[in-house]
Amino acid sequence: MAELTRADIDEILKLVDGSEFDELKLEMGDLKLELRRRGANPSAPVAAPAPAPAAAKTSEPVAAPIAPESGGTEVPAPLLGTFWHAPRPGAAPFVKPGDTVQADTVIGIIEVMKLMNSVEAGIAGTVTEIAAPNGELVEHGQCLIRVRPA
Amino acid sequence: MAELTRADIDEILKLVDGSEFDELKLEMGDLKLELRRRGANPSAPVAAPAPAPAAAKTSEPVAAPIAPESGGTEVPAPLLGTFWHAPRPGAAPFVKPGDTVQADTVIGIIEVMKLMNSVEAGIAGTVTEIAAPNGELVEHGQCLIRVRPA
Amino acid sequence: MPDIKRIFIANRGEIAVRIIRTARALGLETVLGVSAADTESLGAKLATRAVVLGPAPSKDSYLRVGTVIEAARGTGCDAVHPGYGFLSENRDLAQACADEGLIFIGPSPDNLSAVGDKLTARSHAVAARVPVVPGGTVETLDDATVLADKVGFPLLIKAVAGGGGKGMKRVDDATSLPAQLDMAMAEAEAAFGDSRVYLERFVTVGRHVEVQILSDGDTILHAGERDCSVQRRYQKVVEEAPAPHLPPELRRGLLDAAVRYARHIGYRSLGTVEFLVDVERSEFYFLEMNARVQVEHPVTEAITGLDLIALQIAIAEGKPLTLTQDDIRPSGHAVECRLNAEDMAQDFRPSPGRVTQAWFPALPGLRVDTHMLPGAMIPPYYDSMVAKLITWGATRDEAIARMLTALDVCVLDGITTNVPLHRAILSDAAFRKGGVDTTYLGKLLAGTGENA
Amino acid sequence: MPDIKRIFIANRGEIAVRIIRTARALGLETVLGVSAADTESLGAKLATRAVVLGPAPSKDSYLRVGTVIEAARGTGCDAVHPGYGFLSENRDLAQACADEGLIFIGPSPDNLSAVGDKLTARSHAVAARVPVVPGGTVETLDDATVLADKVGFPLLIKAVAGGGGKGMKRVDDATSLPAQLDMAMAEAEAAFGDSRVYLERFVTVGRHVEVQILSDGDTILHAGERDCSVQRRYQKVVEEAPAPHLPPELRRGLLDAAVRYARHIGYRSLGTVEFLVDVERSEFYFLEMNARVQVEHPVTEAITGLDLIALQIAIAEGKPLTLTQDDIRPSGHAVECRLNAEDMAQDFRPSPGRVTQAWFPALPGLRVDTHMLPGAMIPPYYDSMVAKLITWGATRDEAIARMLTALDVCVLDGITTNVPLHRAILSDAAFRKGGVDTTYLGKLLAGTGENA
Repeated sequence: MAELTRADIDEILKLVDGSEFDELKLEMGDLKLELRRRGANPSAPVAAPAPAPAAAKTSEPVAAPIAPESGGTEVPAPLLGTFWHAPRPGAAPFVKPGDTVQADTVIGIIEVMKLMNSVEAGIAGTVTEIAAPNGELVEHGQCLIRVRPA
Repeated sequence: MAELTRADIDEILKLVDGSEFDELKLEMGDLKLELRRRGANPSAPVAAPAPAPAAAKTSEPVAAPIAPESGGTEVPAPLLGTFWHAPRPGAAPFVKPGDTVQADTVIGIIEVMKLMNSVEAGIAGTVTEIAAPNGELVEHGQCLIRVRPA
Repeated sequence: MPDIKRIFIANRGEIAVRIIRTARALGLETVLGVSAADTESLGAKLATRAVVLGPAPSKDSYLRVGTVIEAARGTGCDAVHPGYGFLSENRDLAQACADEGLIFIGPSPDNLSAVGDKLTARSHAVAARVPVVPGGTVETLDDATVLADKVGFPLLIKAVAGGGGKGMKRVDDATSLPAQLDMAMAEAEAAFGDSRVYLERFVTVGRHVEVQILSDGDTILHAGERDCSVQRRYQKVVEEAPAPHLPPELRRGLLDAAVRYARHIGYRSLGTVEFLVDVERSEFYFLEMNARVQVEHPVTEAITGLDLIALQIAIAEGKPLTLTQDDIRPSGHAVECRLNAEDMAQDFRPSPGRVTQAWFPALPGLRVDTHMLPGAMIPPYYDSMVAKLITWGATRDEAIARMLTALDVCVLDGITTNVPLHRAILSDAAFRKGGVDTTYLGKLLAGTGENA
Repeated sequence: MPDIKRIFIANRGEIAVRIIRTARALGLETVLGVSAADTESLGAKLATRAVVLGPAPSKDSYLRVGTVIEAARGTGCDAVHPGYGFLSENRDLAQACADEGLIFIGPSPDNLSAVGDKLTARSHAVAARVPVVPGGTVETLDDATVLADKVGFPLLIKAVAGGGGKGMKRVDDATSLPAQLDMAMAEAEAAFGDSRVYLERFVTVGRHVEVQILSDGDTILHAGERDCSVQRRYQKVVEEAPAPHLPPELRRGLLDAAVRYARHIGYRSLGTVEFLVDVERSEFYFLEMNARVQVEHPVTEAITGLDLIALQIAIAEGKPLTLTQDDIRPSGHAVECRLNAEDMAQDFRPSPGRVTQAWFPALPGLRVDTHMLPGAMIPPYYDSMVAKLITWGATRDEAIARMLTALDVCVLDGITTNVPLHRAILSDAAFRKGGVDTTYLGKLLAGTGENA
């Protein structure tokens, strides 16, 4: 099965950005990519009556690709478990919004059956949001925090 | 199963961008690609009543949305029945490729239970192809002939 | 007649899929004629081929006899199955098939004429000594008194020249007969210039019970009865077989009468004779004969093990029935719930739309006839029935319990359905007792049911 | 133990959907743990909630005990159903559930230990007086001659210290015993420095017959036997219940032995005791016990009317069985065909991909357990089984005929499946006669079947 890399997606983003399109949907095998230009109306569900034409705001720059509404790249949970913001109860959290992180900065811990797995940011930038609550289950791939790339 | 590479997608994007199309939907095996030009209306709902097909009366040039590969606009069968190219066996056909037609030019007959229904082109232009064979069943909406609009 | 090889199906929805199921089992090809709104339907995908008859409205597609014939011939079909509704009892289609050398999978044009008109059908019943609702024309009070004595009270007085219930009067006892008769005759005279009136027995507590008939023209068999008394505005909602608590002699009478009727008109195909059962008098009256497969045929299949569509096809091919009446041994009990895309909260308004999830898993004793799949579109042009759930049980209680489980387990999302109505009926004490009459569902909905 | 309210399902595919079906019928919530490749699966859509355990490979998702426990606790589940395969017989999962206060819907860790290891399981059989394949260790020709007399010919000689068939010799008669024994002992000495060998009866014609056990720890019942002799490379392909042409006293012996075995190890849950039936000697030997629900459990459900998953859940809740052995009265015959996404023409290579059409309509006596719907993706990471068709009939012939119809009628497009293999088996005279042995399918595929 063909696999698109992150770099490919960046490339596609740039290309679409320079084009006149408002929306892109791409599915390849179990990969699914949907892009919608900021301000563009989401496309209507197939059976819905046609909505009014999208009030395209023309030349605005494209926001970050995934979850643009929060203004940051998602750092996904590398495994399922309980997410901890701090190394131990009562301690200061590893990171908070506004903090600068490097790719190897530890941003939290995921506990699986008493085993503590530290999670690194994987990207350099500024933390915009702590998305997953402290002490609760996170699924594999779930967004933990969001980072605006440096 | 057909596989699109990234380069293919780039190519398609460029191609479509330079074209007059507002929307592109592509499905190949498990790959699905949808593009919609900024400001364009999403396509009509699937189950909506069929739009009045051939009776494009006004002066707006009809785009060639369907079957552009054949170089002509489809003239669809207004009803199901047996399609006849000529008024009677042995007679000259109503139209042949290269002929010029007006919207009210009769292009063939559809017979339903001995009732002969004449079919008009509905569009002015040059006949590029007789798509439906003589004396065979055509379904409602099936392409009868193709016309390059004048 | 030669064996059928390719059937043209002039229908849509679940019954098209149902016919395709048996055709595939018999190794027959199918061509489905669809409207432009149904090109993506399950039936269109399952049939060997689908052809577009015309635009979405039925009158421009499913109801066009000429188009159906043209499509059947043009696709090389040798037979036409009309399903139910649409053209299924249309004499012109049957006749056109005969004229064009196509096998009509249904009765002859003559059979259709015999049962197509209410009055003709009734006169055949009288001739076949099948009971009809007692009544007659009267011109004087003396006539009326004599007849009322035979008919009994309550009774209805209708203008002979009238129709549509105009000037209809209910008379509950002999005392009020003279005054009501006077009034009715005066009204009839004023309204129609014809004072003659018709007296008819009024059935206070009636059940809808119908008998499944199978006939090859010589051998005429019944496959037991069905009870379809749970109706809303004359639309059947829940059906079952056998009819609960039917006195044995009444059942025997019904079954015999249905066979007698079919024999009298020389019926040859699958058909159903419908009766009104007068519960208080323990009598029954002929209503009509349906010369086609019924929506509710699966409850009969569930208790008899027959494939009624396969038998209907075999009869149409001219094959004699190889069954005898003794071979048909109903066992257990079956219930059918018609799932409609309609919104009970909005006065049962149809709720067309796109189905997001449809899951009908294997449950013991459950059969589901449906054209629903995830992504299926329910167009607004046609009947709102989206699925039939049929459960079988060794007892009626078991069949009902299984249906309640099925309603909980199955999933049909994206549209509003009448599943809550079915839960309410199946949980209601009066229904569970069995033998409700045709006013039952109206009362339940109005909140005046036994258990409301 | 308290009643279960929310079950964590640690599995995928059709069995996840099967468990959800019964959970919905019981009014229980479900949480399905899925890999990243299964987030769009039918089970993920039907469960009350789905959580992603990890990436597609099983070892990173479905096989992680800690992750499953964490996910079950984090989603508020009170029980874990392990299905079959994956972690279903994993002692660590059962133990972790016990430690974390989760109900494991399966047997105790001790039960799993008792049957998890082949040698331990066999020693329990011997202790419970359940027959095992006759044999023993010999050190001299005299020993061997005495033992061979008891074991009979043909027999196998294996090195005690060996394994994996190394140095295995088949001996067909007493004459060749001395020479073969000499050779085997010399080889064993040379290979392992230990000349001791093991003599074991060689079963020329063997059938795989297994017994369904239900136990609440006190009441131990069987739900009849299943015949799973139609195998390809030790993978079951077609199963049925009951086992055809099994001599009554042999069947009784099997059923009793299975119950005896379960009682001996104090088994409590659903389980299956597998036997090898030596057709020529009309004897049977213990093979192993599976401490979980089997893929082929529906054939038992079809002939008994039981819901084995519901019983398994009730036992796990600590409820005593309300059934007695007399309440379980198998009737008729059931056959199961495992439909796999595999290409017979390419040596049964798995053929993952996207399903374009999936239609399994209601047919008399047919049950389909599947997670297939139009658009379903079959990922390449897991088992290739996509559906189980189960047919019931009053007789074995009827069940087989119904299966052949089902194979013709049902539609599963977009992927290559082993449907042609099932047609071939069900149409084959030897299979239809009934009672084939475990070499049957290999011979059929090699074209040396009775009818090839």
